[in-house]
Amino acid sequence: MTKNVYLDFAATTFTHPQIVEAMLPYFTESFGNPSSIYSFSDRNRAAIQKAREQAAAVLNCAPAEIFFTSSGTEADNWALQGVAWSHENKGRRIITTKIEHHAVLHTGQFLAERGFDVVYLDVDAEGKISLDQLKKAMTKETILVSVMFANNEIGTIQPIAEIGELCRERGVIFHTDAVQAAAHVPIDVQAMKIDMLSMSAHKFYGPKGVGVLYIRKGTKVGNFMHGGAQEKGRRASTENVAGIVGLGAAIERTASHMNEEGKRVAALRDRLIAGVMTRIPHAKLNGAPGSGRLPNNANFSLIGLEGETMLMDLNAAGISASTGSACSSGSLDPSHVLMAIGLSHELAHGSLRLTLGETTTQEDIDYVLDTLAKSVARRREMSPLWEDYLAGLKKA
Amino acid sequence: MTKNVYLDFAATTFTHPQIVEAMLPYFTESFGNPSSIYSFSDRNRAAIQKAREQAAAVLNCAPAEIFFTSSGTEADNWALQGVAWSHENKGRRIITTKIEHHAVLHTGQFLAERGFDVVYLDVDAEGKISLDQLKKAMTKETILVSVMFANNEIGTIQPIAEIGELCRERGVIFHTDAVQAAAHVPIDVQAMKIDMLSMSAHKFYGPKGVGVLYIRKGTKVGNFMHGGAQEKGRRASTENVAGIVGLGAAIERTASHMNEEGKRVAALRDRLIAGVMTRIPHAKLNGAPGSGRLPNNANFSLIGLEGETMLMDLNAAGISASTGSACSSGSLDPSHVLMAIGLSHELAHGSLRLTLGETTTQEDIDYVLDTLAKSVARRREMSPLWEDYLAGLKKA
Amino acid sequence: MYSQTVMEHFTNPRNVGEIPDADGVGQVGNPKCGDIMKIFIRVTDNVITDIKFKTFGCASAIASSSMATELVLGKTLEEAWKLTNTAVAEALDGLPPIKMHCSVLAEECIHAAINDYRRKQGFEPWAEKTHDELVDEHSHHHH
Amino acid sequence: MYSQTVMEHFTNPRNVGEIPDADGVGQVGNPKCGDIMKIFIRVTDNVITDIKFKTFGCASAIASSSMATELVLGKTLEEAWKLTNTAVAEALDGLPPIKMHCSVLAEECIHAAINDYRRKQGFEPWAEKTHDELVDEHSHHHH
Ligand SMILES: Cc1ncc(COP(=O)(O)O)c(C=O)c1O
Ligand SMILES: Cc1ncc(COP(=O)(O)O)c(C=O)c1O
Repeated sequence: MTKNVYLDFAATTFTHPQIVEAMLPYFTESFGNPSSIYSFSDRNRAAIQKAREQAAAVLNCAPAEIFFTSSGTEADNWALQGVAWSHENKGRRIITTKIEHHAVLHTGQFLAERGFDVVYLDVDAEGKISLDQLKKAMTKETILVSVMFANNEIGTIQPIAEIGELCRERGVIFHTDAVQAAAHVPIDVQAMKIDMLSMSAHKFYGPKGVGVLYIRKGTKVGNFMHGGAQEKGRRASTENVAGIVGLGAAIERTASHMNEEGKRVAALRDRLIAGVMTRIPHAKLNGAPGSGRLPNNANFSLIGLEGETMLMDLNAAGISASTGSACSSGSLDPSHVLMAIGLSHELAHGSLRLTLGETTTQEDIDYVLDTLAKSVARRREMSPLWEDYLAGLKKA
Repeated sequence: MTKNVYLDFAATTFTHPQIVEAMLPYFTESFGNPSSIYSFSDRNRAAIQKAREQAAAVLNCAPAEIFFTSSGTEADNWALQGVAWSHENKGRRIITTKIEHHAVLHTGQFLAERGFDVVYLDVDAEGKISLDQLKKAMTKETILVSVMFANNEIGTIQPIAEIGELCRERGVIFHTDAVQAAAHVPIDVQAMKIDMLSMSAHKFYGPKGVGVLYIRKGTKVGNFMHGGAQEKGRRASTENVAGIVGLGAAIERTASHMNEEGKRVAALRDRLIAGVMTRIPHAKLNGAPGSGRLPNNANFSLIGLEGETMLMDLNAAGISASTGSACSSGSLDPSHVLMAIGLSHELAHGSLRLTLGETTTQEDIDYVLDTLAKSVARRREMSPLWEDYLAGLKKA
Repeated sequence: MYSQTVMEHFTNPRNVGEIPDADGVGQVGNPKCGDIMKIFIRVTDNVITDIKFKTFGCASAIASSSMATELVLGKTLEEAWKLTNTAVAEALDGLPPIKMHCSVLAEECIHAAINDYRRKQGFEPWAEKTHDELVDEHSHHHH
Repeated sequence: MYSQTVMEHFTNPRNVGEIPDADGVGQVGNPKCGDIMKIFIRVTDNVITDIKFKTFGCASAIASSSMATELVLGKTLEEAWKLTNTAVAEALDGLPPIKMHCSVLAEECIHAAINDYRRKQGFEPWAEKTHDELVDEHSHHHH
């Protein structure tokens, strides 16, 4: 395989070499426990503080409101469980959506099994929640609203500021999973009235295994990771200094060219979408159009095809992509996100996600288009579903 | 400060340069999501599998029984909460000890607040539990026994095989926090009948931010980190590939010279202990003697002195050490471990922990002895407690 | 994840297509689970003399169809009926556990085509195990 | 963690020692909390003309003792009584929040020494705030 075209940046990015460079001294030279009192750890303490400031600057919050975690998943678990366990006397309702990442959905399920009333908002065909439905769902017992900033499969961006406003008016804590959005689209926790926000470094060219939970000052949130007194007693475990340094450096770097890079990948993505729509008959774009979705996200359903088949054909041509098809996830149900936006099982099984990043070129896009068009034509030929679909079209 | 003598290896080790080397490709080259199906991630999947085998080899378990976490703290949280939430119908008693790490103690407290009956075993003057007390505590409602392998402050090693035997006889799950022990002393989860075991890479020259929970096949343990289907659906979050590779390489490397290195540091530690006992009047060694403690651990109480004072004097001389004194931890209560072995508040506040590692030399030890002897003499001169102590001795 | 044989049969599947006036046609699976398999047979003197398939599904479903059709081509109906999903999976040098149901589909689809032929000929269809029974034998739960 | 001034007073504390026949002696703190502070004063014509301390405690306790004794040396008893823990902490260029109680101990210890002197002279002791009141003023809870 000579070609290597990576189009799965929403799954994970490489750690940028500059970021690795920034991390290196914290493995071998400055390795002291930041919670100790000796001078040997001064540099580590300062490095963590700097990372806190770098993350805070991107969100427009205070550095003391940034808490480092081991991942986006942990941040989501902490947000939901931390609020649930420390507000259960006030109420037990948690409102979230049908299209959250499993880190939120499965934590919600865990809490539901323990007596919490977890409510899942619908989304429309583009993947957006309804503010009206949210308003109606917000009973007096509501302790938390958790709505993701942007969806990881279809890229749809939610009306975060409006949700924040609704929550603030009612005194309900508002958490958003911004794992896909952070450092890629502008976020302002003040203007958007966000109380808690999750992110993960490996989505913005930082290392895997480190994330952030932003917690607005004054928000009552119990601990999730119990143990030592790190992170002001709120998140235990010896600080992953190199990882934290990497997160800080990466968020600063990636956010600093957010606008230009966002425009560049959006143009490539639009070329990809236009190419698919013109070259592949009966293709469907999933998610919101234009600026309603993440600049780097394209998601298609190609009727008659099963997602894994496309992935394997692309893979054979050196292209790495993703699908919401069940077959690739080990379950037999297709993506809950694609089902929530109202796709049929056929379309949900036939989805393809291509997510672009800093190294994506126009050549890559054109290569994918060629490869995909060939694969689709060939595989549809051997698909009984495609045959039925065409027959249905003729009848209609 | 010209000297740099690090004697806090129990807090954290450097990541060995060979380990950093092994990790590097997984940041920039092989960065693909291991849960994806494309060939680009083949190397990542294989690397994780290799790390699983490396960890399993050291514990004498199957690779499939190794689950990667973000730390020792997470492994401890998972062990306790995972068993608690999935066995609550069987019973609600959890037995642990008074000298566990806060990762266990605070998780126990969290569960106690939620209706679990958490029992804390006493320890004797050397820090060992009593098997008799354990036997008596094991009621029918007991779902978990969690006893640490070796203590992080005083180094005392528990009778793990005997505890394992007692638990196995009664069908109770046995978890051990082996964060301090793993790769430093021999562990065999079969011979010792251990069902679950926690470890953390940064205690054996691996990176911070990655750990392991070993779970014996067939042990019912609920999830702690809810979300995606990673780690066979048992621990969510995009795999920290570089960290996992680092853990695997580090445990293999460190365990491979466990015996020689253990002997080497034990000899240095014994020189340190002998030096303190002869040069510093009225010094007390905390923990078990000889092979009853970790080979690299020395812990003293120096009456009349407060721990932080010693640390600061050592720090001024370029020596990094640790204390169980309250002042350094941000609380006002001295170490629960030192109190549990029966020390007076005076002695508990006046403790000093020196933990040795691969780079420790005889010169370091002799330098510490000189520095410490001077500090102790000078600080005792200005201590009203020392004055009282001497007065008390005269009277007696 | 997949064996080389699976990849080979996925990339270059044998016997793809339709037989216009097939003597027997079987179709199994449904879009909900993401797999639909359709097999066409030509039967001459109780022997499968031609076979074609069309499959919507993942790589292992396509490879299983390809392999199953290869294995029964030229066989008598009685021999073909005896083809088990295990034999399909083995011929593919193994399938990942969560993909075993694809080989089950292939077995079922051959059975369906044979029974379709039998029905058309006015014979009793042979008794089939249900999909769930077959899958449960291989401890993969598919509901 | 500590300011340079704290480090300087910790490393080279001023006025360390005892005054054998001191006119007033104060002792505060207890081993449970890990701090014991003892201050000796010589009073001549209502002025503190000599002062010495002995302290068991962390670096900030030693630095606070050192700084507090410096600040009251040469002062009248009324002036010395007015020394607040905040003034001690400020003179040290700040203390970490969790260490503020050390400066409180210093204030209390000076008060104790002065009242000991007053009692020995047959005067009423001056009214003191409790340690907890003082600490609470600085929002550090010490129980
Ligand atoms: C929206 C969203 N939330 C949470 C996560 C979990 O992040 P991580 O895998 O870093 O734990 C991801 C990515 O995997 C994500 O896309
Ligand atoms: C005995 C023990 N358990 C648990 C931990 C927690 O490990 P980590 O800090 O890697 O989460 C430590 C060390 O900090 C420890 O010494």
